[in-house]
Amino acid sequence: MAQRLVKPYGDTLNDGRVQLSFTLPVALDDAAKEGARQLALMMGLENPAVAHAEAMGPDFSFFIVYGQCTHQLDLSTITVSRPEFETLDKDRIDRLIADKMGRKMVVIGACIETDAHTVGIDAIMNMKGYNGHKGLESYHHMRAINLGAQVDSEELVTRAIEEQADVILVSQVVTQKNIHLDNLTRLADLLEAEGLRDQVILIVGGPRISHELAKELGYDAGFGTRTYAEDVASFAIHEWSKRNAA
Amino acid sequence: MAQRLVKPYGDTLNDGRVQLSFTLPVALDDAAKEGARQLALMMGLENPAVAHAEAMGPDFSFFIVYGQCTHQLDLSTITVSRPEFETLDKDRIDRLIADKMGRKMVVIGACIETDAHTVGIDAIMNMKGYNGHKGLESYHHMRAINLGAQVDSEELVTRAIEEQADVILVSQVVTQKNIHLDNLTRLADLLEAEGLRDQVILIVGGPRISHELAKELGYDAGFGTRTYAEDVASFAIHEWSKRNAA
Amino acid sequence: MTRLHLDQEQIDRARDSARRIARRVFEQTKPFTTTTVERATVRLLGVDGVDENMVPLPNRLVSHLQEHDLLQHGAATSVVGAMIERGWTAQQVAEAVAAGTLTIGRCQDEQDEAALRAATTAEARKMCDHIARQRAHRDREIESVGESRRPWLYLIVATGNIHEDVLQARAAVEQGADIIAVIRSTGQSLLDYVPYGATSEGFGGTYATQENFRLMRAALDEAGAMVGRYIRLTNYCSGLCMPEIAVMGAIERLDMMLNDSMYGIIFRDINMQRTFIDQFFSRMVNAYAGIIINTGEDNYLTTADACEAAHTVLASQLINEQFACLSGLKPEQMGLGHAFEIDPEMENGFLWEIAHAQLVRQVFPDASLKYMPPTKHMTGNIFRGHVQDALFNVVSTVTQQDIHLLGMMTEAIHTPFIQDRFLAIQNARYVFNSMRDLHAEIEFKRGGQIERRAQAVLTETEQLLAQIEGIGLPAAIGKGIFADISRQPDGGKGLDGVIAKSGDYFNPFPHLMFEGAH
Amino acid sequence: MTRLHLDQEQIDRARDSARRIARRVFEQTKPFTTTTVERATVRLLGVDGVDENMVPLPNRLVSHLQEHDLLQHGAATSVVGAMIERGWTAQQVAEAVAAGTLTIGRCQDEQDEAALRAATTAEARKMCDHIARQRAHRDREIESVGESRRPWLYLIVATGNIHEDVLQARAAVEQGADIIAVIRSTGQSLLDYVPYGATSEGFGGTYATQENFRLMRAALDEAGAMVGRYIRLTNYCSGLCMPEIAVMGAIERLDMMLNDSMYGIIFRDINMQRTFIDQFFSRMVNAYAGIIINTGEDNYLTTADACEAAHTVLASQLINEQFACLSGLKPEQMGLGHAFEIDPEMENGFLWEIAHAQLVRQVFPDASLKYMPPTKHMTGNIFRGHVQDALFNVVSTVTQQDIHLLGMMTEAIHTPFIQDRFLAIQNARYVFNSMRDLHAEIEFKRGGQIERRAQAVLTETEQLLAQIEGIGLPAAIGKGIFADISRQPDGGKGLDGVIAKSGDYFNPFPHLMFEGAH
Ligand code: B12
Ligand code: B12
Ligand SMILES: Cc1ncc(COP(=O)(O)O)c(C=O)c1O
Ligand SMILES: Cc1ncc(COP(=O)(O)O)c(C=O)c1O
Repeated sequence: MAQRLVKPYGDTLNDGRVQLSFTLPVALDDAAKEGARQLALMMGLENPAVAHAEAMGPDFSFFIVYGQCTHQLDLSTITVSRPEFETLDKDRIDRLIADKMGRKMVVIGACIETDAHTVGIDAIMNMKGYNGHKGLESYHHMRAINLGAQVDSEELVTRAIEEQADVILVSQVVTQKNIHLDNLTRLADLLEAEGLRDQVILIVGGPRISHELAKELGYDAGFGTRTYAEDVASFAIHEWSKRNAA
Repeated sequence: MAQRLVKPYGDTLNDGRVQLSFTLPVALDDAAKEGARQLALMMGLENPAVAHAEAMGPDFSFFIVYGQCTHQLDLSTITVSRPEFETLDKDRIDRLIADKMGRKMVVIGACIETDAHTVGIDAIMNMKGYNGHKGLESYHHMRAINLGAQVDSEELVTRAIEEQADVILVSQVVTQKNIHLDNLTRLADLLEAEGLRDQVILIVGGPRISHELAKELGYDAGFGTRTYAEDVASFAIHEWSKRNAA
Repeated sequence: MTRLHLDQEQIDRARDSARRIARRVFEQTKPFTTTTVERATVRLLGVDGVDENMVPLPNRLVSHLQEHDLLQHGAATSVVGAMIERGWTAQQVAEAVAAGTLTIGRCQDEQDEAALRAATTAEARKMCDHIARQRAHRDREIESVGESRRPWLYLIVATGNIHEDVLQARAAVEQGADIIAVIRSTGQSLLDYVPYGATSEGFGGTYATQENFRLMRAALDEAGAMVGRYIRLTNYCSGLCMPEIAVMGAIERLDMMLNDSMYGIIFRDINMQRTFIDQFFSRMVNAYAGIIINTGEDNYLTTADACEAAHTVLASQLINEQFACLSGLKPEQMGLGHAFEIDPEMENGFLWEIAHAQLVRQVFPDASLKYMPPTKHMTGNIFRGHVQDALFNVVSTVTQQDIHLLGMMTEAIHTPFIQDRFLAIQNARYVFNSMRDLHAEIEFKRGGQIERRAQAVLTETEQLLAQIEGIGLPAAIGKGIFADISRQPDGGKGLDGVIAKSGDYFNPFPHLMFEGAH
Repeated sequence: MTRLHLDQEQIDRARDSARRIARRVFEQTKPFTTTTVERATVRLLGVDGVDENMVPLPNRLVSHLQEHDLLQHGAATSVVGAMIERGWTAQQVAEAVAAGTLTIGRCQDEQDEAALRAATTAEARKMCDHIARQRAHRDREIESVGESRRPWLYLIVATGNIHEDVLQARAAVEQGADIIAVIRSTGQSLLDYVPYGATSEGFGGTYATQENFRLMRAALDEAGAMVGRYIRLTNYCSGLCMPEIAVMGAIERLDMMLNDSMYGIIFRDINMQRTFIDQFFSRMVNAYAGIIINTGEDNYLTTADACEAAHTVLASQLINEQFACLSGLKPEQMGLGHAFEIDPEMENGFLWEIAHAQLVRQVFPDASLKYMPPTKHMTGNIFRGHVQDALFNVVSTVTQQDIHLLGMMTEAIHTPFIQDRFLAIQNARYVFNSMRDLHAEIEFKRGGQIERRAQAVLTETEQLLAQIEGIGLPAAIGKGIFADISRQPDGGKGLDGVIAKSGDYFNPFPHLMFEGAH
């Protein structure tokens, strides 16, 4: 495949212009300013210029730097992993479920552990949906059970067993100190332990979630911002069909 | 001297947080997004996250990235070159000139070549001054001649000879395509050619001028933003005394 | 002066509904106390500390009383009884109970009971005096050190580590903050005890502990003295330990508390009976300590739409105001919350924000309004976000808000970095200074879009309150009227901590802290 | 509606002073022409191209006439005479002159002279018809493709390379620009000739050449068709070749021209007699071509203080307006310039910006006001700068400006990057949309600070104009009344290009382009 070399662009091809801002935990003086410049050099920025340097109290200084990035990308070498499936519309999904499963698909979702950010999972599951995209509750051939905020992994698993869930949806929004990684791993391990992992389609979502990350954590798919119910539903039935084809 | 290791600071010491923004001259798609992330990696940012990606028409995309800088500075190793002199107040400068020179110091200034940004040089030279710091014109023991905008280097040199200038002040504000470097080199060479270089104190200033740069270009000093007349005057008389001490 | 023409009688009618709504809830809660109210009570008597498993002694002590079927009489008399019996301090009693070396019994005799109540009241008065001194101290400080003009700049720190928080708070003060809020660790609100000591790991915030309060208070007093402004300290008087946190804050001279009569119910699924009882006691303590409470209506707009739900904000504020009155809070102690959360894509959205903010200003002329920045519609585009925050700043100064939470351009990304805060302050100060007197210079067109919008919201509010009054607040919450979230009277966490008072239940503090004690 | 109470009679008095000031200058310039006016004239007759040394043929031709002492009669007749003599086109005549194969002489005979003038006028009419067709074409385009509502978003491109400029202009249009200005290379204004062909290296901007005009025009027509808005193209009709650039712009259907009666004198030290003559001819061409001119009062505030010098801006606008009338420009073709340049640190600075902008709006109700963003007080702090630009956007929509230059957060750092422009548009569109009808919703307090400020500036303006009328405009400029910069009548560049007309001087274009020809 042909190379596609690109560099950042300011006002001329390959001028490499980038903008940078950061704080240094030191008082502002000429040395700190020069330090900010050298930091940009270390990052591989040519002719860095400290456009702004300002003291933030006696112990911190703020810098805005512009420079010319020497690094170059080859876009042709970049591969992005995304769940392979095509997003269908509500009706087609409903029909597919009817055909393939011959029963309602059971989807159970929650915002697990300490996370109380339900708007995201609600946007996917609740009748109302999001930006005019109706939620899973509105699908005739789905049973969507939304457990809401701060649900312990244990509880989620228990309910999943009770309801014989086909799909588990987990939302993680708070990522401070990577708490979401701990939470998600915890849930995955629990499912393993219960010998349930292979029986459910395990999906995670949130503004900082990528499919890549989800895979690493042993989930079947990950969805980020601007996801809609039909995306998740399409993936779910696609994945189910794949598994139950064999 | 003891090491002073510092890293950028977000909300915890050494977390290395920096903010980045840049444009890539390609259409926005997942590959471009991933490319933006990898570019940050190349710069030495750990766990880079593309916080924002937006299409700017079909041919360009804009990115905002946060990441954790792995590079570390040792501030103790940083040396900043600055013109060594202490800034005195107007009266002390006037008295110094009277004592040391026994005559008025002649200062001639201009915004050379195509540059028409006179506000800076005016701020230094004109009576009115800047931010309440009176300009060189107001010094009793100085003859300040401000030639203003877009003065050819030749003309400046001729006038300098006529007026028997002790100091030449040059302002360069436009730096596009490094035009200021060409202009400043041109002037320096001209003075050399005229055998005048050692007889005058040659000073350059402008928002993008550093003392370091000035030195490289063969100037005696360079001044950047927030310079006032007294800084320049103090340096000038200090330098003059040094030269005429021997 | 910017004023909208509103129907004062309509405002009065809405307020009267709210008064009756709150009163009815209050009457229903009177026969009950809660474990955390009793723990707060023993804290007020001087019990603190933890056992070897880090379980707080107030929890050990109150559980002990519960096991021995004493709690329904009120913890205070039992504890003071034991104190007198042995000549111990409340702390010693608690330690003995925790050590298992003491089992508290109940005094039977009628007239002892009267004496015991007197003694209990005397004991209780000690802490009341301390809190009164703290309050007086605050007033003196503000007198001598001074304070900024409003809107006050309110900044949060949320590193999770109190020592890091202190560093950042200091920097924030130097940068211009008037109020520092230490954001609380995710999920603390669901703990049925208050962690102990200085803490260095929390998620999305730092644990609210009495030691953390003390450390931050000291740092802010110091920083405030340096910059010549009294710096107000804020924390979260919410969750399952609302009353205890109120007590800790009162003791350590916090100045503000996020303290809402319904937030926990709606956003943390805490049982509503529990919350209504706890919020009364905690607000009584806040009132006595001279603390300004902050209510949480702004949160409604994070789940509901800012235009469709505008009237639910005003209705809730009126209810919060009436609950506050029942606890003895003065108008200037009421930091009623609202927010700038209209979709930035909406044509004339700015006009509507003005209408909403000005409406609230005029309905609560004496309250210390808390105005929250855009959050829900903030995106990863920090540059656009910085402009959204600028327009928020404009509305705040034009409509003369009091407590101004600074908007962070990185709202959609992370808890604030030090530079985010710095730039946010710069943004607000520039706007406030450049528009200093604008509020006095412009008038809104009579019968214009802004005025009509405000009147419409007021009308919807009156109707909503009438509806709530009809079915009662619990049922209304059950219908998901606020924030589109529905909660049931017997649902949610903490119901097990609700205890029916026995006929002889006694608690000295309402009488001491609140004249109008019911 | 936002309206300030101003004394209309005071406005009329100021305008009358300005009329007399302009008329007096005009009378003094009548007896003169300039080399560039004559070069513009031969360009209008169809002369273009350069010789082997890249010297433009119009320069070669006009120098030739000057050498042979013919220029004072007007270049047109001599050239057309030669054309008739040989049956050549003007271009062929110019080429022959450049090649040295032709020496132009002068026809003596009286009546030939009359016939020659007739023939010259006939020749001249051809280009006038072309320009008229271009103008009609523009009107049709706007009809069919449509245009945005005001304030129009005005963006600059300044890469120095026309091909890069085209790329960036396209992107800018896709991002929402309504007007594209190709910033001119530093110092072109001091060249006494117009460079030729497509150019790829300029400093701080791109050379203004007819080919560059053509390339950008084509690109914008295409882009405009795609986005469904007619995109206006702007360049700089200023400097030593003002009239020639006007001609080039008219031929290539530019829509706007920076074209000021005094900018060159003050900021480029171009001789004032030269400038006054050139600006008349160039404005006449602009008027005929239906081009909107942009004046440069905003520049005053880059050297003078925005508060102290506010009245000099209004005075200069009134003078520019009167010069424009003398050249036949209609009010809607007058893009009078002003700017948002008050120090952001100033308390209530925003109120003053409103006062200044609203004052200009009301003094020139029909003009297409050009409102410039903050530049001088922009710093390397791009975040703060982005907020300064946001407040500028607010003032622009509240006071209903017409031509809105977008403020760049990187103003203090570099000529705009593509992302700077993108974010600037986003900023303006958000503010405009969110405040769409605000201008109709608020009123300024009668007798308030804003109104009083506007009245004060108006009064100072009237006084200043009276003073200028007393001493005459040249003397006033000599005193450094505008931008604190002083210029003398015989100083500055280009005086050598000023030529006294002989009694029989003839130029066909004033008669053709401007009915009210003097
Ligand atoms: C609303 C909100 C709240 C509300 C939540 C109300 C509720 N019931 O959800 C309230 C006020 C309660 C709140 C509280 C807190 N919040 Co909050 N909050 C936000 C805010 C403003 C918006 C989040 C939101 O609703 N986005 C809209 C939804 C639709 O977007 P989304 O979540 O990304 O969901 C979409 C996709 O991600 C995806 N998706 C999401 N989940 C799932 C799941 C599946 C299975 C799938 C397929 C897809 C999917 O689909 C959705 C639709 O497209 C953000 C800031 C911001 N602007 O993002 C901060 C934010 C998320 N909160 C934050 C914090 C720290 C808190 C607190 C911890 C602060 C504190 N200590 O008080 C508390 C505690 C809450 C808790 N215990 O978790 C931080 C998180 C920082 C971080 N990265 O760790 C943020 C970023 C703000 C900040 N900058 O500090 N918060
Ligand atoms: C005012 C201004 C103008 C005015 C100038 C009026 C005048 N008579 O000076 C006008 C409108 C004419 C103008 C025109 C142009 N400008 Co201009 N202009 C500016 C602006 C807004 C402010 C500059 C200023 O006055 N700063 C205030 C002074 C006091 O600060 P200062 O110059 O830094 O000076 C201080 C120090 O640097 C130092 N100093 C400066 N000189 C010297 C000399 C000595 C000896 C010493 C000791 C110290 C010293 O002391 C001073 C006081 O502390 C800047 C943007 C900005 N905000 O910086 C753009 C800016 C400088 N202009 C710019 C450009 C490109 C132009 C044009 C070329 C654009 C065009 N093609 O039309 C033209 C052409 C001008 C030309 N031929 O040079 C660019 C330069 C980009 C670059 N880095 O190359 C800028 C940065 C704007 C931008 N982002 O595009 N401009
Ligand atoms: C009134 C109120 N209480 C409490 C909180 C914090 O709640 P928690 O500590 O449960 O996260 C908020 C958060 O915004 C609030 O607005
Ligand atoms: C009216 C006017 N003419 C011309 C220019 C540009 O001048 P020059 O091309 O000489 O740089 C400007 C720059 O701002 C201007 O405002």
